Amino acid sequence: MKFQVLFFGATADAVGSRELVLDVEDGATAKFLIERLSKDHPSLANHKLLFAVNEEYSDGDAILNDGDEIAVFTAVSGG
Amino acid sequence: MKFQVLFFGATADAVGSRELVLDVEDGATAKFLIERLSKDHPSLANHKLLFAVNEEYSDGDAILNDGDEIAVFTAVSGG
Amino acid sequence: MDSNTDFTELTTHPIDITSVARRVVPPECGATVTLDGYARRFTKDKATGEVRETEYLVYEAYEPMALKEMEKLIGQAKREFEIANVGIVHRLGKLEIGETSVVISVASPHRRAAFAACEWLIKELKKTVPIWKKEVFADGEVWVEGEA
Amino acid sequence: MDSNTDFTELTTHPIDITSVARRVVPPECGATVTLDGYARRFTKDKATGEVRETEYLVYEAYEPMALKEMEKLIGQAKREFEIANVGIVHRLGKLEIGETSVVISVASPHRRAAFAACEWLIKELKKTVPIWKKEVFADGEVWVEGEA
Repeated sequence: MKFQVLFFGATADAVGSRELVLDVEDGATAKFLIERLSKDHPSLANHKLLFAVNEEYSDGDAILNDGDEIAVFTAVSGG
Repeated sequence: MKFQVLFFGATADAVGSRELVLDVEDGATAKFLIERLSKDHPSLANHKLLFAVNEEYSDGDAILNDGDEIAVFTAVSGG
Repeated sequence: MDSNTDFTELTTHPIDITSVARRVVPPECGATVTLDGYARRFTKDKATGEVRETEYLVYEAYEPMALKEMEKLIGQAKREFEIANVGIVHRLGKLEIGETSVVISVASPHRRAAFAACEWLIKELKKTVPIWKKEVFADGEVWVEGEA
Repeated sequence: MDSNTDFTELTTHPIDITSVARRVVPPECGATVTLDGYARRFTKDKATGEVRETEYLVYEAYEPMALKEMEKLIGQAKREFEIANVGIVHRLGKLEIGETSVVISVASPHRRAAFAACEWLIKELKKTVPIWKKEVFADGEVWVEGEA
């Protein structure tokens, strides 16, 4: 299964990229995805992470579907 | 004793003037002043009137001093 | 006035909300709350319930006293709320429908105080500041009398 | 959106408060409450209490989701408060100190609801709308992480 994964602000800095396409096995969750990313980008673990799936907030346990757009970011600080 | 009396909005319309100089006996109050004015301008009595003496709110019973600036107006409606 | 960024103004010119809001900003604050009141097209007669269409408004003030009363309100607001600066500008003369009649901007370190103070200031201004509004209709006009 | 005078925008250009406040005005309302947030010069580090001087800010958004979340907030505000129209504009990119980062304008027939809704909207925006702020200091920079 392929996903587009978007990063913003602190997570984009940690990953060194604003967008990755990842290929993972069926049944993977957003949390699983982050665990895999954290191996290559350990500073991700310094942040409390939030997830969105297809532009909606999601907890990290939702099972992903092929083609989902995932976003991984820290608690928002707009305003 | 001479006073300058100022009128605004509805009271200026009722009196037909924005400013009058009135001459009354010592010890006169703002209410007394209005009673005198109401004889010539009876429509003043259609309004609940407020008073200011020297740019400060005052009740109508305060005794006026020579040279005071009196203002007579209806409840305010700015904003 | 406690601070020289507080201000009160009466003007016969159109009021620019942005410039009022910007004049109250001190460097240690992050938010300004602004009340923008304007001439509405439709008003309901309180006695009859009838809705009338206003053509334009005229505001008139006892100018020196109005400025004093606005300054008193600012002083009182700064004692009662944790706010930094306040600006109040009221328009006078003829206003077309939709034009701004009054702007009150309050800057404070914490948003909550700015909201509370701004709401208090407009409520008090409508009760105490000697300014009067005339509503002009197609078939007549009336000086609005407040409830104080 | 229930009404086509509600609006949400993300922009890299300076925000004009007046034009935001004016776009929400319906003819039956007489007041608009506007929250204007801006880049402050001094910020206190929540952990250390140390006050730092910011040189400038950078805001970044997950743009389509940020617009959706702002629209959700407007929908919810219009269900919970008696308000007519809401406009929310958030600035993105680099902001100099003192520049407006966000404007929320709420028009309502009764002032009280506009104050309450505007205060609720900025509180919720800071919790849910995916926008991030980077503070840049003379000696470093930090992406601010919210409390949600």
